[in-house]
Amino acid sequence: KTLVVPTLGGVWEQYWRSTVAPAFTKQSGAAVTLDVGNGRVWGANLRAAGVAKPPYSIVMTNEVFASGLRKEGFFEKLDLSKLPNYADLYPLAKKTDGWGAIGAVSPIGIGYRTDLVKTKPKAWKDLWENPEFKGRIGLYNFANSAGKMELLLFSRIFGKDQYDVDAGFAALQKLGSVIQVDFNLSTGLASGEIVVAPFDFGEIARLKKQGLPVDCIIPEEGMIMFDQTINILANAPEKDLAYQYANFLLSPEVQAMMMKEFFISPTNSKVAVPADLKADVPISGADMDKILTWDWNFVNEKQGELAERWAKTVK
Amino acid sequence: MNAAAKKRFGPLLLIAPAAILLTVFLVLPYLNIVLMSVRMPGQGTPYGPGFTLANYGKFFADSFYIGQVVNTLWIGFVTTLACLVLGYPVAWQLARGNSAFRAVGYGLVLSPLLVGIVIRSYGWTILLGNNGLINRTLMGWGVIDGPLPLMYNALGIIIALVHVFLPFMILPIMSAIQGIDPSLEAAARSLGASKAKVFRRVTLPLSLPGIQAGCILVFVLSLSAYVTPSLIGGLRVKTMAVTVVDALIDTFQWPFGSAMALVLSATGAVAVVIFGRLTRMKWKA
Amino acid sequence: MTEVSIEKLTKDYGQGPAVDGISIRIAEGEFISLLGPSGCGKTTTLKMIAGFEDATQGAIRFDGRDVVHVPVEKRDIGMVFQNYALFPHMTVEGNLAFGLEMRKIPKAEIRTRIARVLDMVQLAGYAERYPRQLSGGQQQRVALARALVIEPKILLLDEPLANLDAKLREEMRVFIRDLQRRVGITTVYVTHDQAEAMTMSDRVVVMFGGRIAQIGAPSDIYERPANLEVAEFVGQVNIIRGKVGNGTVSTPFGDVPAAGAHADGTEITLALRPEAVELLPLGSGVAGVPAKVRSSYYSGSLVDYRLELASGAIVNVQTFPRTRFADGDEVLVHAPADRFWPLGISA
Amino acid sequence: MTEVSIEKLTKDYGQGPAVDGISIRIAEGEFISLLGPSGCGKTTTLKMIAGFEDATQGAIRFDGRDVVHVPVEKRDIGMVFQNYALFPHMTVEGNLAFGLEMRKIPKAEIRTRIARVLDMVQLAGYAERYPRQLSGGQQQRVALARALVIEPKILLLDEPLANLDAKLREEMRVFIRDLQRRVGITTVYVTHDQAEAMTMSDRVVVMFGGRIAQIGAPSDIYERPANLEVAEFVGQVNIIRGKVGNGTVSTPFGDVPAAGAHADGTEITLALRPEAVELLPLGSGVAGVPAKVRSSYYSGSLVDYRLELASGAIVNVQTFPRTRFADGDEVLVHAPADRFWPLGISA
Amino acid sequence: MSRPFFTVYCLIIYAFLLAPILVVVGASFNAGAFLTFPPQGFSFRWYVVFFNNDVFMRAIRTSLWIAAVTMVISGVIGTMAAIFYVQYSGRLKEAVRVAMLAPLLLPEVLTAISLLFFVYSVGIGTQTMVGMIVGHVLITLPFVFINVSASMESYDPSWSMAAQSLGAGRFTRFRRIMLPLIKPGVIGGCLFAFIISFDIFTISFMLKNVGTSTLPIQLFDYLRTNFTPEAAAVSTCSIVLTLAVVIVSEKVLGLRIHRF
Ligand SMILES: Nc1ncnc2c1ncn2[C@@H]1O[C@H](COP(=O)(O)OP(=O)(O)OP(=O)(O)O)[C@@H](O)[C@H]1O
Ligand SMILES: Nc1ncnc2c1ncn2[C@@H]1O[C@H](COP(=O)(O)OP(=O)(O)OP(=O)(O)O)[C@@H](O)[C@H]1O
Ligand SMILES: [Mg+2]
Ligand SMILES: [Mg+2]
Repeated sequence: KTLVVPTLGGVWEQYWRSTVAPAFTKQSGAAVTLDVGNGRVWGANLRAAGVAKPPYSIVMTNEVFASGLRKEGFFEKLDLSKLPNYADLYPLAKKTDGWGAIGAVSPIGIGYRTDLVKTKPKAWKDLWENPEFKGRIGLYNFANSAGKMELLLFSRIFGKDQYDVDAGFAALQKLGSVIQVDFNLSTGLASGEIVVAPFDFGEIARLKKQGLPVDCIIPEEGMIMFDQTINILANAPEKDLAYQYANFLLSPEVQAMMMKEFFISPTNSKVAVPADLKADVPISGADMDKILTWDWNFVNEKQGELAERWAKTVK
Repeated sequence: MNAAAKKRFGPLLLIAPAAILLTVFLVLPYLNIVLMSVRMPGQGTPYGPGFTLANYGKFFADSFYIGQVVNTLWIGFVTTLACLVLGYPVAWQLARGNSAFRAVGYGLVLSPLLVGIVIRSYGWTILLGNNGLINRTLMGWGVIDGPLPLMYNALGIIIALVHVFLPFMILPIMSAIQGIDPSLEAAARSLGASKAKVFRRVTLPLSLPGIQAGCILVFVLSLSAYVTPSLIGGLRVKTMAVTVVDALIDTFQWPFGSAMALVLSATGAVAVVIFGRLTRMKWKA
Repeated sequence: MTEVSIEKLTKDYGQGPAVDGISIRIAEGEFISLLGPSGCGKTTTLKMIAGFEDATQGAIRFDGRDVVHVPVEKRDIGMVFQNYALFPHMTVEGNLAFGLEMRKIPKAEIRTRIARVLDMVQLAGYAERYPRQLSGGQQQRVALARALVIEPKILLLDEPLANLDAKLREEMRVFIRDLQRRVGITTVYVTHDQAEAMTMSDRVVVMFGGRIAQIGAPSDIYERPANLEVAEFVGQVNIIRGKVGNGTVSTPFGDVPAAGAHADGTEITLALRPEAVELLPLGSGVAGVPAKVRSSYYSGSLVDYRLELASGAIVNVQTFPRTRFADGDEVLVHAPADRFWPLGISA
Repeated sequence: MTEVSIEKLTKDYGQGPAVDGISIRIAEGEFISLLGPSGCGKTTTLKMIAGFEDATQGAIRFDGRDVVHVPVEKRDIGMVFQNYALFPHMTVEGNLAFGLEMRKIPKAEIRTRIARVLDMVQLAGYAERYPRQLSGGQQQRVALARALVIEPKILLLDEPLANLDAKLREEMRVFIRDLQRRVGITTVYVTHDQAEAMTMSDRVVVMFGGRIAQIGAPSDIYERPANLEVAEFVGQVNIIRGKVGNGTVSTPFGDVPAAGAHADGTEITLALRPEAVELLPLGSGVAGVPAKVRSSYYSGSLVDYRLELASGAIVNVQTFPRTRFADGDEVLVHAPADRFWPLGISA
Repeated sequence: MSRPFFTVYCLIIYAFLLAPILVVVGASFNAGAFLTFPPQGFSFRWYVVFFNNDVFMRAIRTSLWIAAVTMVISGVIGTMAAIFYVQYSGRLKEAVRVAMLAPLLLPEVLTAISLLFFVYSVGIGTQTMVGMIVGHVLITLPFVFINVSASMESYDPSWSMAAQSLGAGRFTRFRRIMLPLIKPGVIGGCLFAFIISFDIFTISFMLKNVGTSTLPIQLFDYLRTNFTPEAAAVSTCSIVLTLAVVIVSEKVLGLRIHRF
């Protein structure tokens, strides 16, 4: 029996190939085929294949993508009996009503160049208020899930709530020119083109380890996050294996492994962050509840309109 | 097949594989897309029920999008022109220059293509960024006070596009120049034409097939380029291709994205046809 | 209007010299023909004069001035290329206008000059055609017209009439010669056709293997060829052997006065052109040597006979076909003594 | 070994017919020449026979079989192209070997055949050269050798000797003719050179403006041309006017028997070839008409005189330069009565 | 243009072509752990890392294989189409050209999406490489077509005629006469096809079969999260590899022809 396991490429695939997959094979006896991709590709593939004959059994991707696919009927409500580890998850990881389980969290705060910035930021508002940042702010674009969160976050900060996007766009307008990136803000940060930007803690930790003078803060208004939601396909070709694998990913052992490798915040409450990792994984346990979450249905439904406004506003 | 049919249809066999390939794997799949472009926009789904022309209407009614078309065409035009002006001499040198250098020159010309787009953009950032090598050097020399805006604007996009598209201009022109009988240039000189005149009146027009090929290729590629504009342009400069990609895979508006894509492609096709007409070689059969 | 002088000109393409130390002095307005077998270096010489090929050695002077560093386009030459080299992207008119435009001739005059020259080369209706739409001979005429229409100081013509029929050729010759005389163009004319070289030129240069074998007036070349090679090249020759005796040479055609002093009994060879021999019917009462017709070639205005003399020697004779003889006929041949010329002592 | 028959063949490139309804039947092993002025459709006809151009109308049959649908490469032809069309990326040897390789001739034989043919075209040392390293005439010989070496069934030669000198030309003619006879190749030979057409061909086809003016044996064409145009094209002609009286025509040369019945007093024109006229010194005792030399052209083996008769008529005469006359000399001319041929009633 | 001026002009353009690449090459020898320029010290460590990274090596093998297959298919189909276009297309010329360029005129993403739907609807899905290779062929075809047709324009049809008169059939004529004479265009087109196929991202990303991955995909994902000089080392290696291929083909095939 073979399970197709979707994974990100590069270091992720490397790690999955060398460590995660063999461990799962050892535990389950099933072979693993790694399929490199991301939410966009898996989404496209699933839609092209149709609900009835999906090429995958399990998909782990950002909640933004997952919620859309869920609505189209690709996923099933998790059969918790086959997923014992679900019970140990933090509440943040269970926010989807049992339709998905968040397997990994990368909290996003504000990353900045310690050498190029005199006054270090404390809050998101500093992006507007610190003149040092002018023209050197990096933002994810709207295509990226973090970009969508930026909009919702700013709407919340400058307006009533996440739905008050007029306020959000007004704020973006006021921000002046920013350097937008579809992915990888690190390049800009490394070359000094960008001095401040939303950054997940894991990435800042990596950059720091590579010797770049950067740091990251937890903004006063709250954090956002990259999440990895595990979903099981309703018509999965290998449903049992998929559950087995999902349970495996959520197990404390694997969560700890991923934490060490990628500095993610583990979602299984049985994993404790050791002291030597505290600096790189600053958010864990109860702190995770402070991460802001969003009504993705709102975004998915208004996607076109919001994207267009973003394009017209952010320069 | 009998002899008569063979003679008549023989040439068609040459185009048959391409025709079949394009029909089966481009035309047929795109029927879906054409259909998609007249679907209702979806609410959190790829498309809604029912059909509409509103996707096109929305595009043509909004100066934001029309402006992007103009912008895209303009960038394509400038890039093509720059590639031609920069590439022609190199093509000439590769075609006619001494042989020792040729293989190396050929390799150098191809080299921009050998570096993946992301890495290449990184290279440009190092050079052109506000904090980049050029600006730092110039500021260091005191030539300028603040950084020159070389990146995150149309200029940066054009520089990067010209760089990577130059090979597509140079190679066809090089083959065309190789096909020119040097005795034609000799004849022109015997009639009193200076080197410059020989170039303008004989070499240049006879290399037109190469110029045409190169320009069309570069122009079309510039229109559909999206990684370079988004990386080098910092998404500040809006081009059609970027917007189309956004709409299609990032924000998931398939009907509107398809409509835009089809308009973009049609624009490109029209531009190619017009260019072909303008540069038609009457002396060819 | 330019004197061209060539001194010890040599060109080596790498496989031995194609042109080997030739020197010619061409006077202003002179019409010189280069005559020689295929591959003897005619085109190469023209190309060096034009400036397309650098000489390996030697000098070219126009009016005494070395032109090594004068670019082709400043030399004011007109050239017809052996392969025409018409501009494929220009119509006939465009091809002809090119040189005139380079000389900044006003538009209106260009038009009239083109019309005139097209008339001369009999291509009046073809101005709008592209070269690929023309026949070989038509292309050649365009190439000729293109070189002539600019009325250059020096004209270099490389077999400009090779693809034309006799009638047109004749007319073109007259046209070229008239223009050349009228404008006083110094002309170097390459041809493989002796008759053409003879009729058109002031002087003929005969080349073999990259060297000059003889320079001289057309009649000199034909009648006093410098050696057998030249003689055979510019026409046909019979080689006649004879024995010296008493200051005359006895040949199968009778006695011929011996030029130069040879000891009696020396075997020497004489040359005799086929058209110098008269062919008469047997018994026509003229003093002649009997011979038998072996074979004959008819070429319209002329007949070539191969005859066998009583001695077994073979003689070629060319006559007008006024009276025809059949193979095997017995005839009389007569050759005036003054038409023989000596070639040397037989080996 | 193939009979080629052409029926009502027409080709129109779009500017009026280039070939206009010609029909020729070429027997097996026959040697036919196409003769005609530049642009008359010779090359076009060859290309249609070869199969490179589709006829606008008409049919071509090989041994009675319509070949419209037989591709060129199956027709077993050998062709010399007017522009040579040598393969620029192959050496001389490569060019010559190509056709033999297509015929799957063994390597060793290919080598000997190439060596033999290179010898024949006098390019023995040139096997390794590329076409661009050859002179014009050398290229032409390679083109000729390439077509001949395969010994095809049908040979189509488009001015294959245009760039060669007389001597080489002569040798090439013999070579072509020998091979053609030996192998029995049906041959169509395009030339602008009448003499060549006359000496080589079994029959000559004279074309004008895409149509056939006359087909016939060489001597027919020359001596009994179908009309003045043909007569003028295949040689020179003097037009002589005369008045009919008593069954004879009185001309400046004396009375000539009138062919056909004309009313007395009718003015008719006669034709006379320049080489048919004899030129004699004044007072040589032969019955002749006095004339004055106006001008003369010397072309080595021949001299052309322009004479003025007492009547003021101009006559062209061609003679061997055995005796030369200077401009202004008084001479006698004599033309045998049987050398005139009638052209028609004067307008 | 005078000679020295012309030479300098060309050198400047070569410098322009090379500039960003030199930056990358320089960065690849970085001793530091971060992709910076100017590099901090010199070392080969990232090359060692790269050669020991089986994910990259595996992806490179896949990419090379796909590029080779794509090049052959595109090379053949595109060359045939170019011959048709120049010699036989007549009044359809403009239409044929636009059709052949269509894969470039249409956005790659959209082509990828439409092909993805297509392969699933005909039941191939992404179980095999067919979809991805078809996509690569579509994208690279115009490059071959354009290059070959540019050099076809100066091909004298009388060369083919001569070959034909000597008894050469279609294929022989092509192989022995036309191909050698349009070589610069064919080689150029095939090189483009190979290099571009090696670099295609979107199509590969969408259409790759389950379980494989190409170098651009790996690089892309790698750079999302990791910014070590290893990526520069990968690029440097592919430059060196291609340059070697080009120089060898010049020696073996000759990139230029001597017609005149
Ligand atoms: N491709 C073409 N398009 C249009 N007209 C053409 C074309 N080829 C030839 N012609 C015309 O057709 C006529 C016959 O051409 P062809 O080449 O058969 O002449 P030819 O008898 O071989 O002449 P030449 O002795 O000059 O080679 C000419 O008037 C020529 O201009
Ligand atoms: N580019 C070249 N490379 C090598 N040899 C050459 C080159 N061009 C000419 N030759 C050789 O130089 C010699 C002279 O050539 P040239 O073209 O001057 O002859 P030509 O007298 O014009 O002959 P033809 O009457 O055949 O045109 C020939 O033997 C030829 O093979
Ligand atoms: Mg020559
Ligand atoms: Mg012809």
